[in-house]
Amino acid sequence: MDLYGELILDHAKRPQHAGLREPYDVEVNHVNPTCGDEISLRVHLETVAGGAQDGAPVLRDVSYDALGCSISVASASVLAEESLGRPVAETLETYRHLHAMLTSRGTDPGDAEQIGDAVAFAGVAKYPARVKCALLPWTAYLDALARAGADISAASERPEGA
Amino acid sequence: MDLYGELILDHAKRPQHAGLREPYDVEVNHVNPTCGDEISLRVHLETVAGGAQDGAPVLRDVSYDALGCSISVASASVLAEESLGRPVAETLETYRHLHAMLTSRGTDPGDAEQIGDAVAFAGVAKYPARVKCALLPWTAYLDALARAGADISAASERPEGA
Amino acid sequence: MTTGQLAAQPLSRVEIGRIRADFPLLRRTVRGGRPLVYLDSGATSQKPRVVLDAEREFYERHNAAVHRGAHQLAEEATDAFEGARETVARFLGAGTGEVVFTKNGTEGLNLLAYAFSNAGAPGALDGADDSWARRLRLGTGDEVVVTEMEHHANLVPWQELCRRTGATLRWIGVDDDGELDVARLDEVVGERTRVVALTHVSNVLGTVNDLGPGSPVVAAARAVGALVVVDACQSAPHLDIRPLTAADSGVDALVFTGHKTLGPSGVGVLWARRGLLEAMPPFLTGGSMIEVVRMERSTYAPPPAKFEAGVPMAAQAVGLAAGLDYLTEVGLDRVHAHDQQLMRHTLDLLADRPWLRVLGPPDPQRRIGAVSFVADGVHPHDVGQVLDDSGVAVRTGHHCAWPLHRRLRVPASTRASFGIYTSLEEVDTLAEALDRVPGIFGLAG
Amino acid sequence: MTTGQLAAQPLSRVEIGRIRADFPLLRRTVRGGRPLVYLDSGATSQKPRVVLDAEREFYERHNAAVHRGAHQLAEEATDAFEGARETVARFLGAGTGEVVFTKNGTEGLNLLAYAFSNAGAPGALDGADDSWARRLRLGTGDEVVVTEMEHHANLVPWQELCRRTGATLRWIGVDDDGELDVARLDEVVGERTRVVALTHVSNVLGTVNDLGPGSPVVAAARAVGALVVVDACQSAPHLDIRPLTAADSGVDALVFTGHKTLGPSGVGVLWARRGLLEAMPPFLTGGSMIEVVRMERSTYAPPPAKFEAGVPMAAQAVGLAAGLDYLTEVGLDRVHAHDQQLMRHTLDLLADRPWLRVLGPPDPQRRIGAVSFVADGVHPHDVGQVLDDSGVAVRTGHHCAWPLHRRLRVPASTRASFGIYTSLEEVDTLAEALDRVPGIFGLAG
Ligand SMILES: Cc1ncc(COP(=O)(O)O)c(C=O)c1O
Ligand SMILES: Cc1ncc(COP(=O)(O)O)c(C=O)c1O
Ligand code: FES
Ligand code: FES
Repeated sequence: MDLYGELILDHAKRPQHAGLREPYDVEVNHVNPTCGDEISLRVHLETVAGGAQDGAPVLRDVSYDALGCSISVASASVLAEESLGRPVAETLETYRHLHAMLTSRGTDPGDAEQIGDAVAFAGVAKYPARVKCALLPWTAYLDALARAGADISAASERPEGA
Repeated sequence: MDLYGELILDHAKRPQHAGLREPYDVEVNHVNPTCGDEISLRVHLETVAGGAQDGAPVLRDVSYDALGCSISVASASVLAEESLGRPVAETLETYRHLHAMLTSRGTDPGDAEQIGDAVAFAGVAKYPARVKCALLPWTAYLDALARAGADISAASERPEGA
Repeated sequence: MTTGQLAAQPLSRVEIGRIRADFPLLRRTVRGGRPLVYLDSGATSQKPRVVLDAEREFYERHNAAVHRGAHQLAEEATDAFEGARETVARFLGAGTGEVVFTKNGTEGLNLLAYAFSNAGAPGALDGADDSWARRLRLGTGDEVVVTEMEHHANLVPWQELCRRTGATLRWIGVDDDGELDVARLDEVVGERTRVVALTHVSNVLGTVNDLGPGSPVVAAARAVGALVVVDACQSAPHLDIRPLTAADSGVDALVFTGHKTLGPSGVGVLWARRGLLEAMPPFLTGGSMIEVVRMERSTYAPPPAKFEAGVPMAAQAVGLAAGLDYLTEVGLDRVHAHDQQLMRHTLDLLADRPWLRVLGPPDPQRRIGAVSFVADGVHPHDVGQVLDDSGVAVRTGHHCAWPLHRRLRVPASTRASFGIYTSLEEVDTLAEALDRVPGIFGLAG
Repeated sequence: MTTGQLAAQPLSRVEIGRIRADFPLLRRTVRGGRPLVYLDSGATSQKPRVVLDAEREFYERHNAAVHRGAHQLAEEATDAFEGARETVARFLGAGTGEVVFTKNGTEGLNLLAYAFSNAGAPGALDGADDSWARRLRLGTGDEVVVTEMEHHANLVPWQELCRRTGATLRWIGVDDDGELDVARLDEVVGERTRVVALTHVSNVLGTVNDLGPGSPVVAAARAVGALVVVDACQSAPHLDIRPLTAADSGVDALVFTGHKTLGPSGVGVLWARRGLLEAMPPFLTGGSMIEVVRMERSTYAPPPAKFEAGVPMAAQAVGLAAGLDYLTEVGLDRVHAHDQQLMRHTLDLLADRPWLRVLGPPDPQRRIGAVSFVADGVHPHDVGQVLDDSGVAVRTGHHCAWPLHRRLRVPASTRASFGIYTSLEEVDTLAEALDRVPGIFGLAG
């Protein structure tokens, strides 16, 4: 089954950076109504002082408690791994590319340069009912960012080169 | 057109015993909701005293104001002509035979012995949407009888020989 | 709107012939072998083969409960259903999130009416955007406005809403020509008006109510912040209704029904502004419209799902989409031009028969799709029966617009109504069949 | 009921083969050419060819707006629609005047729930027989009872009814085996209970709730004069439900849905006692359900018309009738015996796999149509995905019964459900496909 690659199964079994941690700015709880799965997710942002990035937020911590299928748990794990410590703007860029790949119905194979381990979810695009699973942690993440006051408008732009 | 026999057209143009008259016991107003046509109908009953029919009601007068299609107006006219002055029980008998004919979809040609001029409505049975037209005055009549205290249970019995 | 569309060519004889060949039922004969002349499309349209094929293909290849289930068929069925929503959205010039599937036009109008009474239940507007939510609050002293030409489907639900909430029903009158009495609008629409619900096209008279830019009714409603609800059941099959959903149209919600628009029975469409749908409390509740369900309390999905409880009529939605595509492929400008040609021809032929009286505006350009008339001295149902005997199918009665008939001082009427497949020759047959009436009923014909 | 029906023979291999040949979709292949194994009939059933043909025949030969119009097609369409009502009435063992067509099961349950809140509007019960009317009055302090195993369609409408009226929702609990906790019934059903709404068969567990003579739930409801509403969506395709409508059954209203009962989507059925339907105020209002309409006020037709506003889903009703006839021709006793055989086989095969846990009663005779299970350590959706990859279509999630899953302390489950066309071999394929799960997800299989 092309859906359950080793990377996904590994992340699902041993989710990275799991567990809800302190300190945090905002905690959100998101549910997938079709299956009842849930994720609680916290973000902790810090603002860069000085330099070209002056005032831009950085993701100091993202922690979560995910109750769900292998796809959603693995996706939360990859989210944390790919995003932790990075400027928020870059994580939004990752989201945009990931979203484009997931909703491409398989025509966009994804690019590891842009989305790192998240390319493992390329197979999900062929199963529309599972796209929601992979997106659940990301939707929670965007919501948490917005509530923490970050500008997430870039998330809805079309990704470059798409 | 087999529907509009001469007898029906005559009755429709010159409805017999039309107009609301005094004295009366009860007046009812019935509407056909699909077309909006209406009939107001009055009955005046008298009770036979003595003899074999002692206590049985007789239709002393039936008067009406019918606003409707040729079938319904003609039916009201025939109702009045066939029923006026007769024992209520006999008019119920007429009704039962007429009802059986009208709802037979054309298999029951009707019998002039039993329903008199109402046999002219035999053609109506082939047009289910018009059966309501022919029945409208009769339904009003039954309702008026019931409100006037007459026993109309015989109306829902199956007609003899049917 | 009307003038622009008139530039299009009416359908040619050959085109109509080609279209007719797509509608299997039109080959029927009736009443002892007479070819069917179907002039009752205002009641329900016939269906082109593509609609029937689309439904059947869905059942034979993709049938599954949509939005439920993790298997391939469920994916395919969901895609088909959501694809149908996209087609409807395109037909309306709207977003898919603004398109709700209902069972018919009537359900859509009831759904809107219940939104006002349900909004009054405790907590029903919690979290709703107040700019929309406050427009849903309705109570004693508030007013609901309809018109005297409404189909019962756009009248009775508002009467019942007033019964539930204590609001008062008011209405815009109709003049002798069957036009809305807009001169006296300010006596009807006022500060307490919360909603103005009116039809785009009268199902009896064919009158096209002005809902375009500068429409007096829409302007009056907007001036007092009342929601504008449009019944587009009769216009959708004949007119491009996209202007009504344009951002600045002033229309807030609109309803049409599948079975009059070349689609199957059992499916209708409600369109409303996204913000309104978000603020409106749910109507039918159950599966597929929820977010979280607990025994104590449930929360609801965003629209359109919020208004589509239960397994939906997926096959019918797919069929409707095929029907709408059929209409747009012919082109709604040409469909409208065709209708105008039929209208002129019909009015001409009826005018030749002085014993007939046409209801509604004499100007064919003011009308769409339907002509109702009365023969003085002969009941409309008797007229219809003679036509039926000639193979001509029309509707008789009050056509679910009883107050309008009362206003025009006729108990009922006979209505001929058109579809995309109606030919000029069919109107000729109508006229010939009508000529039997004076003889049968002894009129001076 | 159950024991009597078990006397019938299950369907033979040859019979099932013959039945399968009647269902075009079952010839589908999925996921790269695998034969489809459709074990999701609890979500929606597939349709036999006779159903599709009946619908198409209606559209191609008789399509017209029913109950409207004076022409031959309108007569034929009305006959077809009312004929369908007769078939449904026969299927239910009820009178045609007690059969209301709805769009799905959900609408039927909402219609009933709204009857209670609409009954509170001024004048809504005028003229209604008081023995029924007083049972529709619901206010603060009154109670509505459901169960913890309800489908959302028989839970959320009652929650919303309570919101609208101020009544309190109470529920009969479920024990660890998925059986109703009837021992504590008297703590739930009491003097203030106005309605008890419960499912005949759980759509998750297949549990058959006892609604026959001596049913504790029905008896408790009757004792306090509460109306009994039964959700028969899951039982209608598998069981003879006529005992529920018998004069002395104690059941007052019942709902089932067409698309699970071999019929098309877009049609459902509400049955209720004639007196109740007469007392209930209308729900959806508009055309065809009226008696007299004036701008000021309208009066309504007797049931069932009162509850069928607008142009109805005539073609779908005709299709459903063909589906019900198909079921009764096979014989519901044999359909039930067939289901029992599948149930035993499925439970046996699942019991052989200790890494799976079946939800609900272990006794196959207590169950109908559906088996839900969980694999500890693997999410139900992942299980379902592996099955899908093997061509086996099941449903995963909470199956619109979220509170039940919470009660059984599982977030979700995987459900295999059966239809008249399901074969024992398909259950074997399910078991084989399940055996891939431990390997893929690294369980000790
Ligand atoms: C037990 C039960 N009740 C109600 C329903 C609702 O039926 P529908 O979705 O057709 O409205 C379903 C199925 O979805 C069901 O299984
Ligand atoms: C103007 C108008 N509004 C509403 C309706 C109701 O549509 P439906 O019967 O499909 O619910 C109709 C047709 O019946 C109509 O002509
Ligand atoms: S199945 Fe629930 S998130 Fe994947
Ligand atoms: S048409 Fe109205 S009674 Fe005949």
